[in-house]
Amino acid sequence: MSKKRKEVVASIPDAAAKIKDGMTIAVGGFGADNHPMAFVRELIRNGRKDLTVIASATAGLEIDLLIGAGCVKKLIAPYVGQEMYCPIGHNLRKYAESGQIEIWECSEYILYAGLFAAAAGQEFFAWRGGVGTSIVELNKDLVEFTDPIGKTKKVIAVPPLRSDWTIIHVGWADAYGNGQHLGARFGDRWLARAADRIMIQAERIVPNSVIRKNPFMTTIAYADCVIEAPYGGHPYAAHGFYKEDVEFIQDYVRCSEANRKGDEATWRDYLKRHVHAPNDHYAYLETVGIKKLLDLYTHPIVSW
Amino acid sequence: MSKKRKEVVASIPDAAAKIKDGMTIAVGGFGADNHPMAFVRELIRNGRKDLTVIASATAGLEIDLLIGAGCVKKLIAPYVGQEMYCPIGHNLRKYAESGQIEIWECSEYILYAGLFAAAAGQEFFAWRGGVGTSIVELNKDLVEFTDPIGKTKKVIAVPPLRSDWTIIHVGWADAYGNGQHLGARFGDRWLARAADRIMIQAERIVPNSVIRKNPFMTTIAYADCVIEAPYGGHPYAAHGFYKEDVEFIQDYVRCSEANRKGDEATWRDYLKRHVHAPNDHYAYLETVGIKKLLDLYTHPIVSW
Amino acid sequence: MADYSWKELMAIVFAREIKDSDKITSGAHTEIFFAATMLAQKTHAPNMKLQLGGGVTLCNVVDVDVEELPKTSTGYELIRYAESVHDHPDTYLFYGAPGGARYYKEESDLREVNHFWFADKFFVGGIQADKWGNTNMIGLGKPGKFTFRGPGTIGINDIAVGVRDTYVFLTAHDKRRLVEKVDFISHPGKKICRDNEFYGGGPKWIVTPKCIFDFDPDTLEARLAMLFPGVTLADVRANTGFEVKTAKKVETVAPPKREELDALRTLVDKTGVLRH
Amino acid sequence: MADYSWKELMAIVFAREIKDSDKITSGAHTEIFFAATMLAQKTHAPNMKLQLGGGVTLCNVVDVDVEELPKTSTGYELIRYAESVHDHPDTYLFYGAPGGARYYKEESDLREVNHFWFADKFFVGGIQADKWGNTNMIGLGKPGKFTFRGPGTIGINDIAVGVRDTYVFLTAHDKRRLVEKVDFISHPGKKICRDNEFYGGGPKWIVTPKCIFDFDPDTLEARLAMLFPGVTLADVRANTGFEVKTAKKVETVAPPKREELDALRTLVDKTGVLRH
Repeated sequence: MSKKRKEVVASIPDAAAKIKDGMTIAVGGFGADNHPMAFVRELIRNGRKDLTVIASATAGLEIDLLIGAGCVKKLIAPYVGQEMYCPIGHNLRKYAESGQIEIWECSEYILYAGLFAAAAGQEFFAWRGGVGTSIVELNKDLVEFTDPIGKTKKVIAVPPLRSDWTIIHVGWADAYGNGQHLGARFGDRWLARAADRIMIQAERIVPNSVIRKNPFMTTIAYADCVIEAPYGGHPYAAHGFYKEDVEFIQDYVRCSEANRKGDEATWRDYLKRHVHAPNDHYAYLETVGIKKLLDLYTHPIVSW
Repeated sequence: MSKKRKEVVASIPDAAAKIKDGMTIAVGGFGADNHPMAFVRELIRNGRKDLTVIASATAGLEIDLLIGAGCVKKLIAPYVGQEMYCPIGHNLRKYAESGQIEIWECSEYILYAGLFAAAAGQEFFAWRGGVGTSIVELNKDLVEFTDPIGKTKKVIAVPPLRSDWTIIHVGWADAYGNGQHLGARFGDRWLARAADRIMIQAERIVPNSVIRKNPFMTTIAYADCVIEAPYGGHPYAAHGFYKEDVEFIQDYVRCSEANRKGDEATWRDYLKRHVHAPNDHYAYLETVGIKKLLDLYTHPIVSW
Repeated sequence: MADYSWKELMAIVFAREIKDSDKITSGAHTEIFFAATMLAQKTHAPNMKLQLGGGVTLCNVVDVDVEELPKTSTGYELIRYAESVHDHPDTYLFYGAPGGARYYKEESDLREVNHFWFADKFFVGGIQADKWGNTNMIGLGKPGKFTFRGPGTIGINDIAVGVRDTYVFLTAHDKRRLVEKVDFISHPGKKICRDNEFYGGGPKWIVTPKCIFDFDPDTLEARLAMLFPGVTLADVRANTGFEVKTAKKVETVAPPKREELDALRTLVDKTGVLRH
Repeated sequence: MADYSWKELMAIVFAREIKDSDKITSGAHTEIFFAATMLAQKTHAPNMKLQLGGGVTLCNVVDVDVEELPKTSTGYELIRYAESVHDHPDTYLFYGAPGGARYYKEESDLREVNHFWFADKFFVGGIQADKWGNTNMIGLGKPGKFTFRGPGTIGINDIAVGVRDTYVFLTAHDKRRLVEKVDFISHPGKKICRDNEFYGGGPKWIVTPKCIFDFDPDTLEARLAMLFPGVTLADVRANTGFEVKTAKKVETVAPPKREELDALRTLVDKTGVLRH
């Protein structure tokens, strides 16, 4: 008598086709970890443009890549760089300094405040951080007002930040859209909660019974679409599976720096080698090589 | 060369002695589950009075017991009752209807909003829920103002709610104050974050290595004091260990109802039997009986 | 005499209301609404998203055996049905509807969004309800002087801001409970929700043991819409503290069908929690 | 030539600043501040509470072997040192000091509170800093026209509201970085913090490869407090874009002691990440 549950698994191309020019997308991960790179590369292959991109609170070069590939019109991000590998994203600099992208100036918690307002269905979120800085001057969507109780201190009203789609890389997910991080969650849950629709890129799709073993570890419930992409975070780390590919990242930094300095050929060649020439995710992995991929192994730390 | 870490374990009497008359305490758990009852009973034995009590978002009869024992001056709670066993706490009714306790009228999220403001160090938290109800009329600490961005909708500014001590019952904790729930966390983490100092009542104290197996399951980090109280949640359930003792709760409901209806002797007898006569936690458990305690067993559901 | 209990009837009536695309959070009266929602998942709404209880267990029981209907909304055993568990305050982080205001339009494409948010339907109790659908859990009397202290508002006011439809549920039908004007408002009715520009529509129904009221879409006042089997309009009028207006056509709620009762008793309530 | 690197010196200088009762969150320049904080836990501050990185791992390494100093602040291996891990936004839920304003008084009994909150100390970077301790991570130029786009403010403005002391850390000392007035403020200096009634005190130090500035308690202006070994006052003046005032007594930072270097190299940085 019982009907069957709907499965939401899609291929990477079918999933990426859901993103249209002009949409607002949020991209999960943090620093050098847990970015949905297979999906990001497919967006670039599709020639997406005019995207508004909500980045993680400490975005890495996944956002710099989207900028450099011409996909981004407006960026909502408190940081784009890669720590010691690359303190400031080179494409961020190139596009911001030439006025080719608009930046919605914010800080980590002003970002979260906007996501919170959206997730909680509120008109705004009141937050003190940012008072006394240039952020309010640079971002006209933020409105300063006075604490209505104490009547003296200044507070910032942050409007809701909502994405059409939020894309999150997780360790594993089931076919119904339940995802579990196997390591740090960073800000992924908040990016997801502010989404109209949620896309999971999973290292692996697992049976629902695996998820139910410890439902406290479920970080994304009922995503709207799930894709399976083993090594889908490369060249970045995926917690619980592999570490970042340092040489690959250094090559990215070199090519993007060349682009900033006017050597567009080097950058175009980078995009060709690592995005356009390999026509799907597995072809991309071939360009990395099996031994290199396997050498990135990290042993499990968390047990459950 | 390295110095040793400080351990924060205390006996139940030593821990309870930290609570002084007039303090604000927050009490964890939810409904019929995970209340720090051994600690609550010790507070009553100590004759604590004039406490301001921040209850969980759906408080059970642990709060009703504190009220009926004369410990409470002011109550911050959106609900006190026990679902089908007792829709409204009888001592809550007795004391509220006679004006013997002050109630800080709130709802679940107005409570959380105040805890959030305290935890995040903000002057207030802005929230729409409660607009159009009697709550703002009944609670003069809440201030209605107009959304500073859209300029039309009404919003409530909720001031910080901070406790001197928050007491949380967890499954296990280590000697350094790291606690892990083995089941639902309810609002415990928010009650703890708004605390000046955190008290953990643990079913069991475990080695630090048990905590480190899955640090994502740590719900309270570095409490200021840890007590061990096996069956310390009785007569309520402790997730991962035992279920609630229905007959015992029904006896409580009967005696507290008698108190509300003017039969104070029955209520005094209840307090004598279950709080004052047994002079410590283990003497209390003797009054329940070993077989009864063991019959409350629940098998584990969550694996890690 | 009917071969079903009143609680069974309620569970089946509410199960019928549930759509496959709904996102639902259970509120008061655990045993009835847990049964209604689990029954819907096991029969016609396998993709309905369901938050059970304050432990914020997101549950799907389509392929899981429900050994015994839960009696409290907070028990450890709920985790057996869960695919995801959250802190209770997190439930309010799920409030914002996908698309914001757009979600609330009839036939919005966003209804089909898969991910959980809070919520299309919520079931609320009350010690009083009035003709506007305002309900009261706070107490009777005046500010500063309760003649009767209620259990408290719980989170119903918070929920009213965003939930599409609430269902007010009273366990008895008399003039003390159904009044012209509630002493205190804990859950605002449809008019207050509209005046304050909430996305949430306020109560869709007031359900009592005798009947179901819905609301006039223009005046936003309660009107008798359905009678439970064996109840008359006169009976409702005699026991209601406000003037009972009626919908164009007052229907009688269809009694449980054999297969509905069978499904309830074999799939969800094997031990007969609702029967007694 | 000194037998230690500049990064090793920095790690040791900051480790000395750390008290056993401190609650610390690491910020910029992972490898130096991870080393400083882990070293402090392993030597004189075993109870210091430590949040490492955006994964919000609350770490204690007193009894844990640090195989290799982490090079990024977000890596999976940090979980090996963790007793508790949180979502990144949760870090801002730990902001409210126990006791509120009372915490910030010198000798407050609340300093000894055990539970983590955010935080006594935070290490911040910058592309510019001025004499007020305002720092800039946003960029150079004017609103609407960046001549140089910085990485962004990260969360330093959020942190400034409540953290007792920030430590501004610049990787080079020249007139482009140390300026009369920053182009944009991402981290407000002490004066702005006081004017806005923040609990947080703003920067305690500005640290460069040449020296350490602290702040005049009355004027809240930066003043030279310590020189690193081998650096002269004239050298600092020649390379600073604002007039260099000095503390009553300008000291020279004590070079690392043998046992400090040994502890750093054997307990925290076995593979020599900071040495090269």
